[in-house]
Amino acid sequence: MGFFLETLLGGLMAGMLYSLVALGFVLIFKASGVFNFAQGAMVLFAALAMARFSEWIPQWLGLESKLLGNVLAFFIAAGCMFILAWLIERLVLRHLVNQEGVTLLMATLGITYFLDGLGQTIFGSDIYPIDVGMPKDPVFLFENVFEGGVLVNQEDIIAAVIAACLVAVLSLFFQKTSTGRALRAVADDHQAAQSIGIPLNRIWVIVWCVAGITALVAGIIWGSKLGVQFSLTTVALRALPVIILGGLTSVPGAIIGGLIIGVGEKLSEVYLGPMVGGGIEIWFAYVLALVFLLFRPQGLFGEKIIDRV
Amino acid sequence: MSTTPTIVLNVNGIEVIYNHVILVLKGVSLNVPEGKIAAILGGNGAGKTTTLRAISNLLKGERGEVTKGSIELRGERIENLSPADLVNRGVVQVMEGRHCFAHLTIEENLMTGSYTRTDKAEVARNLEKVYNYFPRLKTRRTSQAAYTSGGEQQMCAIGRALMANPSVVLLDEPSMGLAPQIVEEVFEIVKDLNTKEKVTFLLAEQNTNMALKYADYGYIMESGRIVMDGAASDLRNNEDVKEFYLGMGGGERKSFKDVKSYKRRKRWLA
Amino acid sequence: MSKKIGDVILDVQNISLRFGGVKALTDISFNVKEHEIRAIIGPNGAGKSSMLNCINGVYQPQEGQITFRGQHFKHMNSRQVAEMGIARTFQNLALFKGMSVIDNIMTGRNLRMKSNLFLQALRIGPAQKEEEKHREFVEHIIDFLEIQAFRKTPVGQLPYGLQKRVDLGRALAMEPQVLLLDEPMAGMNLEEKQDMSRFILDVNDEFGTTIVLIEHDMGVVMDISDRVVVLDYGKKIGDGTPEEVRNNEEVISAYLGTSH
Amino acid sequence: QAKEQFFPVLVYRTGAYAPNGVPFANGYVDYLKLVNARGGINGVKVSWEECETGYATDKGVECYERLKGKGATVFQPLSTGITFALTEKAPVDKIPLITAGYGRSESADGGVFKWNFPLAGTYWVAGDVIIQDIAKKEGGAANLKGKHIALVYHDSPFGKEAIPILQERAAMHGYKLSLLPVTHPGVEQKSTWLQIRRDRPDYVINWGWGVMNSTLLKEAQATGYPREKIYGVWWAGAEPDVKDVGMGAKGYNAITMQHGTEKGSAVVKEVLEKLHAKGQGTGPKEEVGDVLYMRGLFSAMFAVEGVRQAQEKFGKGKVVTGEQARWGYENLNLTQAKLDALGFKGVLRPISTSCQDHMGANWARIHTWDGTKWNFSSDWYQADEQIIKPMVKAAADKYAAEKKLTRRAASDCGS
Amino acid sequence: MFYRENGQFKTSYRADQQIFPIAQDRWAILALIAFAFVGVPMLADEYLFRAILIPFLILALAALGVNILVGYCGQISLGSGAFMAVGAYMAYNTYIRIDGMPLIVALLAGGFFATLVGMFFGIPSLRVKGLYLAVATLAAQFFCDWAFLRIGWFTNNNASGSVSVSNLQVFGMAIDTPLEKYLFCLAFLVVFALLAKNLVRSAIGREWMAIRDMDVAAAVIGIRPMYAKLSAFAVSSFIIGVAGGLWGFVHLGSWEPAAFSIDRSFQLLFMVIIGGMGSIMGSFFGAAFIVLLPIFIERISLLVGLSTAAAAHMTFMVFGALIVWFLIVEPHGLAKLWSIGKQKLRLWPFPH
Ligand SMILES: Nc1ncnc2c1ncn2[C@@H]1O[C@H](COP(=O)(O)OP(=O)(O)OP(=O)(O)O)[C@@H](O)[C@H]1O
Ligand SMILES: Nc1ncnc2c1ncn2[C@@H]1O[C@H](COP(=O)(O)OP(=O)(O)OP(=O)(O)O)[C@@H](O)[C@H]1O
Ligand SMILES: [Mg+2]
Ligand SMILES: [Mg+2]
Repeated sequence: MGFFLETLLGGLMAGMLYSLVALGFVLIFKASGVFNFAQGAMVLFAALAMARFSEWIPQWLGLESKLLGNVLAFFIAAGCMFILAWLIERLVLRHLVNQEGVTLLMATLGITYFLDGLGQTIFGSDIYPIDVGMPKDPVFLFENVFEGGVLVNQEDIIAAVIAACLVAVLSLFFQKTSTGRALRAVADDHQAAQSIGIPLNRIWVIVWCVAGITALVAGIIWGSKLGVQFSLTTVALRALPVIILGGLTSVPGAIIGGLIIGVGEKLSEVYLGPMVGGGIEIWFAYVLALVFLLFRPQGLFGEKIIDRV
Repeated sequence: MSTTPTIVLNVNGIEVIYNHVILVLKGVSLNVPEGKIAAILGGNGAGKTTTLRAISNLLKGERGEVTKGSIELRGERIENLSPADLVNRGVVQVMEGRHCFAHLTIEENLMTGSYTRTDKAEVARNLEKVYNYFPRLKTRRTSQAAYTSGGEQQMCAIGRALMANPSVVLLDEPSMGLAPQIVEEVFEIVKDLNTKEKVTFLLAEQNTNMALKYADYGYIMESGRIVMDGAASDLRNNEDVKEFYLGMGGGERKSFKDVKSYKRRKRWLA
Repeated sequence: MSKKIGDVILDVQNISLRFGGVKALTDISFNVKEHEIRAIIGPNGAGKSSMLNCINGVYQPQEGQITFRGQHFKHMNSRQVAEMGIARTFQNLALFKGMSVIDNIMTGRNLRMKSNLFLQALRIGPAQKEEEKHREFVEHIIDFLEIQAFRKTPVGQLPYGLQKRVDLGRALAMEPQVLLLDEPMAGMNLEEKQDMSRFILDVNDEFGTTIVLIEHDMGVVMDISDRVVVLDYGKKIGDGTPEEVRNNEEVISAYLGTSH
Repeated sequence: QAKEQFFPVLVYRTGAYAPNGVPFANGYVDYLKLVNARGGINGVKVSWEECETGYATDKGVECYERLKGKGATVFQPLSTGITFALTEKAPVDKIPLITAGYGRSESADGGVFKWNFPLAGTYWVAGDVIIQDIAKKEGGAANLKGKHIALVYHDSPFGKEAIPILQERAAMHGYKLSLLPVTHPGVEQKSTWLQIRRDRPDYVINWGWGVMNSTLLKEAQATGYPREKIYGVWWAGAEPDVKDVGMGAKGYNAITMQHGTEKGSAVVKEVLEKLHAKGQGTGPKEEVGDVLYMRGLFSAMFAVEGVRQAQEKFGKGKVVTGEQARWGYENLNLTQAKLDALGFKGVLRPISTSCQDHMGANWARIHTWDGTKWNFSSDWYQADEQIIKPMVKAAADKYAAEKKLTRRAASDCGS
Repeated sequence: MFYRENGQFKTSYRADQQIFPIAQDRWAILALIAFAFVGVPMLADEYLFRAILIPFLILALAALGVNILVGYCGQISLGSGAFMAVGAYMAYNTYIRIDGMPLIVALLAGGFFATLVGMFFGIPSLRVKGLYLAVATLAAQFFCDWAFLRIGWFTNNNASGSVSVSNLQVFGMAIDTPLEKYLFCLAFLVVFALLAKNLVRSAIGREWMAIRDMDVAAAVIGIRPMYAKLSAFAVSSFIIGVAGGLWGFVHLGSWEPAAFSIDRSFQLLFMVIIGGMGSIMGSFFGAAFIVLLPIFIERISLLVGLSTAAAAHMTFMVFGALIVWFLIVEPHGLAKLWSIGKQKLRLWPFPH
């Protein structure tokens, strides 16, 4: 029982982290109809920037304070993400207005390659730590109830809280503001949105920038857990079942989807895995998402797929 | 009206090529005077839509480009402005084929039209005005645009453009798919806005009858060229126009039943 | 008019269709006789397109049934409908944008093509012959609709009016007994409408195809149709010859206005 | 122009495995530079060209094809996947493969794998020695009975290589072995560690590569599993694996391929002096002598020494072909004296190969991370030939049967 | 001037239905094929064969398969790598488990099993669409990766989970040298390209395209979405499966599941989109682009004196940038660019 609870908790925490990455996908898709495969690369790029600047800045400025170094690095990394967003709009999206989804998707794959190369060129391809003072050691709850207690990581809890806040803010933004409405309009029809004066260019910069900062937050959390290294891009693959399960267009869906996937894959790996030799969690997550899709093709909270003649 | 009105829109000899190879407009020039209604008429594929797209700068998304000529709005060259800039300058296009935002409700669709405006109260008033023009929209305000009928979507598209409080409206086939009395209403609305709020209109229309009835000036287009232009009243009385576009050759309206099995083709261009 | 109108071929009985709270159709009944041109008119959002969608199985009405050639159906299934010989065109152009005109129209023949995947892959013998045979038929339609010049153009690049013609061609290629046309003349000028009318009349005359037509141009409707159904807010408010409908008070106030 | 002995160098300096690929490549190239600085192989200068594989098999094959045309002496793919693919190609092209410490364990059997040289150790050696050390800690192999060992492995042929030997030993000693695969690249280990939390195995063996290793240690820390009870394979026991975990990895053990961090060794001093001091070194100076750097360094040394050996037979001071070099690798005889002369005193033990034995040595030690550096924590171990030999032979025979190969005749050995 | 269809009148529909209705095209393609079979063998060296031409041919074949599904039927799939893997592993099992199994039959059997798996994973496409489907197909990818690693039967219980084949023979002739391998793959490619072309210009091809362009309308004219989609999955995964078999048997000789990882799926999708969706020719362009370009960029970067790492990073960046650039220039891929080029040529020297 204690172990079940622990697995459940572990799943929820992992799920929250997936959600954070999924959020970036959803934001961009919702606001521009682009399925941004570069999200993983953006997480890596942002995390690399954060890791390296937090190392370099104290060196350059001769700072003693780690906190100050981290804060400065955060802002510089955020600045990098802004510049990146701006460049992507300028050089890529602007020229692909009104193109089909797959074309846009491929363009983001192109961006992925580019970022992978660029990130490693500027920041190196070693493993770099991000130390924002997250507590690393475990705490044990209910030690008197279950044998061995229930283990939780403070780090995970902090991450989950941050993710939850981010989501709350972003969903409010999308549902309640006129910019949010405009973003949804853009996703539906680029041209029509242009025709009524929605400035696609500015909107895209904003959205990619927000997604970039989400990526930065995700990158910091993941990076502080795992270290920043090229493999961070693969967390994107973990987030994909989350978004299709939650629905490509739903911010809360990213969270609920994340939790379901997180819990589902941990439970499956821990309880079913040993029967078939283990290592099933990744495909199990996808199959889980797929099964949900069979009942709701638009995901749990996604906008209904419209087909009408 | 003896003083010559100022020209808002001046299109000067533009050529448009799609996909780098398909030459569609072959030197089109037209003028739209301030506060007037101008109509572009012409058959399928004549290039009406393309002309409007060229003006509102929506060609890029269709992989088309203006290769020659110039377009001026109140004396300012606008070829390099973004569509959003144009809306800020008061030029709004109602696109052919409706293009409502499928996932947004009718009301949200209309509200996106007011994206460029800041005064909330005024926007609310404007929304009421649109609902007044199209009561049908009000009853469907909460349904997603994709699930409304063709005509409702057309109304929504027109209404949405009006929400931007434009000074120049480019209307592409506003009457398409609308019931007869709605068509009339739409043209009445156009006239109304034109006279009361001095909104300038450039419309592309197939419904020549209606268009010439409400427009001040008409351009007739064929295969990418303007082949005839003149005051609407003149065009209405032109024999050729009468025959080809108004169906009144020989003074009388022919029944659609009798067109059977014979075919005429007379064109200004071979 | 020497046309002989036959028995009832399609009978729509008490159809009701709802989408959530929206009542698109309420208790609609009407019939279509063989060889006739039957128009459906009504204001925007009256439920005309929905009616066609019910007939050819895109929508499933909650109530009512449809009888086609004596067979009763509660729900139709698109494929079944197509096999029985009902074809249609669409209001919002549902062409296959990436395909050429010929290919679009050829899809209309697909139901009649029998050779299997392997023969098609090898393209030998029967498969080749079949392809040619149908191609010939399609060429007739292309000639008939006068779109020879655009044979190989992807339809997405054609102007709106021609796309409507291709849409018609695709439906014709099915050699249907009943042809459902949803606003075939929207977005056309007079001359083109005349052409279109001519096509419709020819089809009706030469192939004996029964036609159900939705159209907002009263001139066309009144001129070419034999009988007219009028819908308003999902209800039937009139049914009869053009003459009768034209003089029906309710129809005038709901739809026609005074000027017609 | 004097002809040069050409060494292709397959590297991965980018991608998921770059943190480990880079120091290895630096060491490898530095050694080749050193050889030239020392005057070549009996006067024959060496030349080399790097080709980036990104740890991807098809890229590796492309590199192989590209470089083999330039007169390649020997390939060292540093990737199990590429090794598998090249194992099929090398015999055709008559180019030997050195896979020091990786690749197929059964390729130690020179009777079947004529062109493969898993010099100085295979995975079965590594697995065997780890169990020996555990047994020692437990006070003898008999005490292993009823113990529980978990193998956390990279879910790929590389990771799975460990399974047979551990199972073999499990059958002998009666410990329970559980297998916990981790999917590439290894950043997701939460459920693995949940299982470890539940089962509380006595030991965890880490068969990882790249980022999987540091992730594993972080997860161990997060679950509070004692690092002292974790053993890594020699690809999981270098600085990049533990550096950013720091104190969190204190106590973690890893098997060494004979050497550890060897900053004090003669060869490292020579590299620093002859190359880095002149600005000709590869990579950062601080990393010279690190574990993977040393691995690269001695891998290159093997490649070179095989050529030197071949020259004995085919002509001193001449460039040898791949085929001739193969003979050299098959007849390596690196005595302690030779090794010491090359600067590997205290780093390596003697290695001598033969027609049947393409491995040449099966010694290993354990080193332990103290939070800042690796320290040796055990004596030398030798893998148990009694166990491994039959396994190698059986596996090699199976391979031969599948490929319809016949074992090399004794007469073939001399060639 | 010389590239005109003027004066070439078709007197029968058969003539008009040819794959290349324009005579110049016909000659050009025949010459190209002849060159591939005769000229290339005389010119190419071993590196070209083994590192470039053979991978190109096999990947072009796989891309062809993907194009049928993605380009013609509009079902975006990221599971192609998995179908290749199924083809390779099942061909392997057929080959070693049945004595005297001919190579070609084994490869086709691999294709057959890929078809079964492909159709199974195609079932969701009846309900799930677009990007949702794309992501869902990754389930196939990860599942197959896992299955081939975990289930011993597939690898003939090989401890390490990798398999290998050798001594390939066709009709008693050894397929050993690069040249023989090249010709073997080329023959496969030519035959499959022809068959595929036939399919896409037949009724079934039109059904696929109809489903792609507008599935509701397709249903109304009597096309069964289930049949069309599943047949596309079947044909596509058959071809991909055969390509997978070739990749394992002919190109690698020995492989592990990582050879057919998700990266391969992306790579194939790339080829199709860069090459041109819904174009057989496009698959070839795409494969050439994706196979050659990185090698080319890397070579250039090395030539200008970049270090290996810098060159690799540069390759990534330039490659990524080029992809984006091509998409901007022509979202419909190289094949479209090619046809625009031809159109211009036809008009030359009198544009418009
Ligand atoms: N995106 C495009 N790509 C290629 N050609 C196009 C494109 N859009 C339009 N065309 C071509 O340009 C010509 C003019 O088209 P346009 O849509 O401007 O005509 P139109 O006058 O608006 O016709 P309609 O009354 O049918 O709407 C047509 O021949 C059409 O085939
Ligand atoms: N799939 C659907 N979901 C929800 N509502 C629908 C759906 N289809 C149609 N409706 C609603 O049903 C009503 C009738 O629509 P329909 O398209 O049949 O109208 P119509 O008579 O064809 O009008 P128009 O002349 O404008 O095309 C409309 O109010 C429309 O919003
Ligand atoms: Mg138009
Ligand atoms: Mg309708």
